[in-house]
Amino acid sequence: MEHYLIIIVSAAFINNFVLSRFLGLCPFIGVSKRLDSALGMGMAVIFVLTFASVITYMIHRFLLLPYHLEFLKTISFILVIATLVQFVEMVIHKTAPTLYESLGIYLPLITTNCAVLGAALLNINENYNLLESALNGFGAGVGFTVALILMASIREKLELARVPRSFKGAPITFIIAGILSLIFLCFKGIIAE
Amino acid sequence: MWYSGLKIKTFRTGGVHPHEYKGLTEECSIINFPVPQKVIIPLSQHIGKTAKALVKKGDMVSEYQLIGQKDGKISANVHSSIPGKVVDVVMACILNYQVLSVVIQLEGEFKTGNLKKDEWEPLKKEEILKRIESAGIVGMGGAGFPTDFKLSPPPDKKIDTLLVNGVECEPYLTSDYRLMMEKTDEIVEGIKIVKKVLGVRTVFLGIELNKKKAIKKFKDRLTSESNIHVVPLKVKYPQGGEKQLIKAILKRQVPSGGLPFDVGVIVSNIATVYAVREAVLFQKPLTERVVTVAGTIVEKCGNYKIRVGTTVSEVIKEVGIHGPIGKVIMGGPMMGINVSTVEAPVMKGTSGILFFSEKEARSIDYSFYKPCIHCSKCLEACPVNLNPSMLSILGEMEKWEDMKGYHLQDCIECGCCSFVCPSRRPIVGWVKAGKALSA
Amino acid sequence: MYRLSVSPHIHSKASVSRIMWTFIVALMPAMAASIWFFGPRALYLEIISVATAVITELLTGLLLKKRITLSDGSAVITGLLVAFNMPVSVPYYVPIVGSFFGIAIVKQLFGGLGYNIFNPALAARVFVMFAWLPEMTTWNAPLTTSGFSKLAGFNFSIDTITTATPLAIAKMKGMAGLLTEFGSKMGMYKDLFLGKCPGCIGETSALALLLGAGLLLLTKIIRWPIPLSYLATVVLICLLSGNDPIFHLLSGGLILGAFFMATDYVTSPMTPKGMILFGVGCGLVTMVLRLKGGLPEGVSFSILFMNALAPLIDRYFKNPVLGVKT
Amino acid sequence: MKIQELSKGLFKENPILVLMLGLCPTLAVSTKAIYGIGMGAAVIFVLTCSNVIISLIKDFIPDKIRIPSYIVVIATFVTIVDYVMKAYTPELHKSLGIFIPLIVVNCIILGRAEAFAAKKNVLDSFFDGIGMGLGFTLALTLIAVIREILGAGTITLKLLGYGWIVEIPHLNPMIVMILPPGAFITIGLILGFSNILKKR
Repeated sequence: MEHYLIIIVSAAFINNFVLSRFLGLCPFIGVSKRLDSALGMGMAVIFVLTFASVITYMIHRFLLLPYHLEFLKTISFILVIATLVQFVEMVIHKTAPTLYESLGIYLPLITTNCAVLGAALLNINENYNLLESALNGFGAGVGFTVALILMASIREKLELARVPRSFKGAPITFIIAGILSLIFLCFKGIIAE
Repeated sequence: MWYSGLKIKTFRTGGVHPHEYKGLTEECSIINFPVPQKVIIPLSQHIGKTAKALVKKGDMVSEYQLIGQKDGKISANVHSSIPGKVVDVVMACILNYQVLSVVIQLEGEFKTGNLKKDEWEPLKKEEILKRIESAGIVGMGGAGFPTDFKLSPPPDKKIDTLLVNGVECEPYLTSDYRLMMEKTDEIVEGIKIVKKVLGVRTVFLGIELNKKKAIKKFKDRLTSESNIHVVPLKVKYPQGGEKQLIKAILKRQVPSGGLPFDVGVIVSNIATVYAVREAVLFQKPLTERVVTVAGTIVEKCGNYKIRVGTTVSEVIKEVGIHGPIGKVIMGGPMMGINVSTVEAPVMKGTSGILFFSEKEARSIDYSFYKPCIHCSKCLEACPVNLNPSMLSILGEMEKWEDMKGYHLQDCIECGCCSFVCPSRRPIVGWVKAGKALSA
Repeated sequence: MYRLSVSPHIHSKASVSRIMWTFIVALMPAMAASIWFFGPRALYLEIISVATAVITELLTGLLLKKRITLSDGSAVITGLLVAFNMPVSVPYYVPIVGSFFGIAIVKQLFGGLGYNIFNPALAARVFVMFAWLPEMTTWNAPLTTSGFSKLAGFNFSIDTITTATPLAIAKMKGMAGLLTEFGSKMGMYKDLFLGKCPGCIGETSALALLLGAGLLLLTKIIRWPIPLSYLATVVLICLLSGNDPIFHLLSGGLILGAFFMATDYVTSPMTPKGMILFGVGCGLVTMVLRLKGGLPEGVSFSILFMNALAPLIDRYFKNPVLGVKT
Repeated sequence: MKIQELSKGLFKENPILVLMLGLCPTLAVSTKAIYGIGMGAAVIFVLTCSNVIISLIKDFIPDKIRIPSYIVVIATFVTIVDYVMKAYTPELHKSLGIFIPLIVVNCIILGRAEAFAAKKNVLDSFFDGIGMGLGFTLALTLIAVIREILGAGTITLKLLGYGWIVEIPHLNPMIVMILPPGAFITIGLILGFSNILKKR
C-alpha cells in the first residue's frame, strides 16, 4: 500500500512532471494565465494521463513485447494517445455535455502535451506493472495540475504588478517556475530513502 | 462615573481614531454670521433632481422666497437666504462640479421679522410632512437626502426605531455639539415631531464620549421621556455613518445596496431635527445653518450661523486668515471636499469649512503615492470589511470593471483606508472614479 | 486657486519608511547577538550582504527606470535577512550572490517593492543553499568569549572546529545525542534561548529575536495571527509526534522565520483567516521537513512554499463584506 | 532566397528564443554542452527529413488525416534516430533519455511541417529544416554552455572519447544551475534579454 502511495506522491510532488522533469511545459506556459482555465486543463490532463498510461501499458505488454515490435513503441504510443484523446472527447461530448463544455477546448491540446507520451515512456522505462502505471499517470497528472494552479494563481496576481515589459509573459513565468522548482527540490529529501 | 449606568456601544468592524482637533472650536458658542453682500445658491444641494429655477436674471427676491421648485419625488425646494436682486442664474462651479445656481446681490430690507409660532401637537402627520417638504429640508450631515422623502418610507417597510445622529465623528467639527449644548429643548421637541411623523415608539440619540457634556445635558433633560434614550458611544470614526450607527446602537446590519428602512430604522442628524422643528413650528425654510470654521491659520475659529449661499471669500473676510491658504475643505477633513475657488458657497449640507496652511496641505500629497505593500492595515480599518488594497491596485491599473467584483458599490468613501495607508495611496479617489466609470 | 486632492485630508503617521526602519531596528538585537556569538566575521557578512542588496536595488532601479526607493529601507532588510540565514564560515561571494539574486531577480523583476510574490531573502537563501550546499551546511561552534572583544582588533578569524546544528544532532542521534552535547535539558534550553549553539548567524538567539519581535508587535507592524498559528502548529505536531516542543521552538530558524519572514506583508495573505491558514501551513511543512526531510532544517522552504500558495489563499479567503449575503 | 530560409531560423525566427517552441527538451537536456549538440543533431535530422518527405507527399494526403500522417512520418524518423543513437552513442542516448522519443511531440517539428513544408517545395523545406534545426541547436547549446559553466565549472565537448572537457579555473560552481531551477531561471532570463534585444 505504502509503495503505491509513494508512486503517486513521487510523481506528483517529488519528481513533479513540470517542475523537475520538464514535461508539459507548453500548456504550463500557455494555459496558466487564468485560474479557471488552469483548473479545466488540469482536470483534463489528469483524466487523459491516467487512461493513456493504462492503454499504452497494455499495448506494450500484450502487443509489442510478444511480437518483438518494440521499435514501434514511439509511433504506436503517439497514435494511441491521439486516438484516445479523440475518443475521450467524443465520449464526454455524448455523456456529459456540461463537463465537455468546461474541458472541451483543452482536450485537443493534450495530444501534443509531452507529459502524456512522457508518462507512457517512463512507465515502460521503470518497468511498472499495470496498477503502478495507472497510479504513476494519475500522480503525474495531479502534479501537473498542482503546478499549473499555483502558477495560474501567481500569474493572476502578477497581472497587476509592474513587471518590466520585456519580462512579461513567458520570461517571468519561467522565473516563477524556477523558484517553484527550488521549493519542490526540497521535497526531494522526504522519500529519498 | 456619572454615565456608568449606561452601556457604552460602538460598531465592531474597522474604524480609525484620527486626532480630534475639536478643542479649537468646542467652547465657541454659536455666533450669527453677518449678512453677506452676495450669495450663490445652488439649485441642487441634495441627492436627486436639481430644483426648477423660479426666478430669472433681474428679478427682485425677498428673504425666504422660493427660488427653486422641487422637481419630482426625490428633490428639494430651495429658498433665498437674503432679500435682493437676482444677478444671474448660471452654471457655477460648486464643490468642483457644475451646478445651476442663483446669484443674488443684497438689496432692500428684511421684512420677515419675528415668525409666528404654531403648536405642533394638533397638526396631522400629513401637514407636518408638507411643511418639511415646502421648507426644503434635506439631511444636513452631508449626504443631503431630502427629509420629507426619508420620513415617508414605503408602507411595506415597518419602521420601529428612530436614531438621532449626534455623533459628529469627523475631526475639527463641533457645529452639532454646539447645537446640542445650546438648543437642547428645541432638539428634543424636534425629535418628538419626527417621532410623531414616523409613528415609532423608540428613539435613540447617539453621542460619542468626547462630548460628555452633551450626553449629560440630554440625559438630564430626557429623564421624564421614557421612550427617548441617550446612547453614549465609544469614540471611533466613522461612527456617524448611518450603517455604522445602526450597527453600533441596534446591532442590525443594513443589507448591501439597502437603506436603513430595510432594517426598520430611520436615521436623522441633529441639525436636521433642529431644522425640522423650525420648519414645522415657524414654517421657516432652511436658509441658514451652523458651520464650524476652523484651522490652525484661522484667527477667529468658531461656530457660525451662516446663510446658505455665503461664499468662502466672505467667510475669509470675516474670520481672518494669517498666512497663505493651502487647502479649503467644505465638510470634515475625512470626507470633506476641498474647493479650488473662493466662490464656493455654503450649502445646506456644509457642516464645516476648514482652512489648511500650505504646509499642512502639502503633507498629504497623493500624487507621490507608493506601491501597495499589502500591509493589510486598510483591511483592518475598513468599516465595511472591503479589501481597499485590491480596489486601489485595480484602480491604479484602471481596471474599473474588475473593481465591481470587490464590492465597489458598498464602499462608503469614509477614507479610513487612505488615512492608515503607509504608502499614502489615494484609495478613495480611485473608488470614486471606479463608481463613476464602471456603471 | 487652492490645492485640490481627494479626501481624506488628514493622515495617520504611518509610512512605508517608518515601518521598514522600525523593522530594521527590531533586527538589531539579533545582529548584536550574531556578532557576540560568531565574532566580527558575522558583522562583515552582514555589511557585505546589505551593501550588495542596496547597490543592486540602485542599479536595477536605474536600469528599469524606476523611481529609486532606497530610502524605504526594504533593500537593507533583505540584505540583513540574507546574511542572517548563512553560517559564519561561508565564503564572501555567497552573500553577494544571494543578495543579488534576491533583489534583482526575486524582487525587481517582479516589479519591485510591493509586487514580489516570494520573499526575496528566503528565495535567495534557498538558491544559494542549493548552489553551494557544502558551504551552506558547514557549521562552526559559537565563540567561547564575547565576539565584541575581537571586533576592536579587526579579528575576522573564526573557530575552526566544525560541528553540527542541534537539529542535525537531533535528527541523527536523537535526544540522547543532544543531551551529551549540551549536558542537561535545562542547559540545552538555556543555550538555545540565548543563542549559544551552531547555526545561521542571525537565527540562533531566540532572546534577541524575541526582543525585536516584541517591538514589532507593540508597534503593530506585525500582527499575531501568522506567528502564533505557525508556532502553535509546530508545538501541536511536536506533541502529537512525541518530540520536544520547546527544543523545536528554540532551534533552527523558527523564531526568525515566524516573526520576521513569514510576516512579510507582500508575500503573505491579507485576511485574518488567510493569515492563520498561512501560519498553519508553514508549521505543517516545517515539521514535515524537519522530521521527514533530507535536510535537518525546513523553515525557509516552508515559508517559501506558503508564499507560492498565498495568492490562492487570498483568492479563497476573503473578508465577508458587511451586508452582502454569501 | 535559399540563404534566407537557412538564416531566418538562426536569429529572426529562432525556434527557442523567438517562437518559444520545443522548450521541454531545451530545459531538460541543457546540462552539458555536448548534450545540447547531440539533441540538436537529432532534431536537425528529424526536422529536415520530415520536412522533405512531407513536402513531397503533401499533395497525396487527404486533408482530414493530414496531422496523423505527419505524426507517422515524424515518428518514423524519430524511431530511426532513437535506434541509431542507441547503437553508436549509447552514453549520450542514455543521458538524453526519453527526450529522444519525445521529439515526436516537439512542437517545432509538427509546427514546421504544418506551417512550412505543407505549403512549400522540397528544396525550400529542406533548407528550412536545416535552418530551424541549426537555430534550435545554437540556442540550446548556448543555454547548455551557460548552465554548465555556472553549474559545473566545465564545458564538455567530448563524445565517444573524442573532444575536450574545458575546465574553468577558480570557479566554485553553483550546483543549482544544473538542477531544474537553474534551467528555468536561465531560460527565463535569456528570453527576457532576447526580448530587450528584439525591441532595439
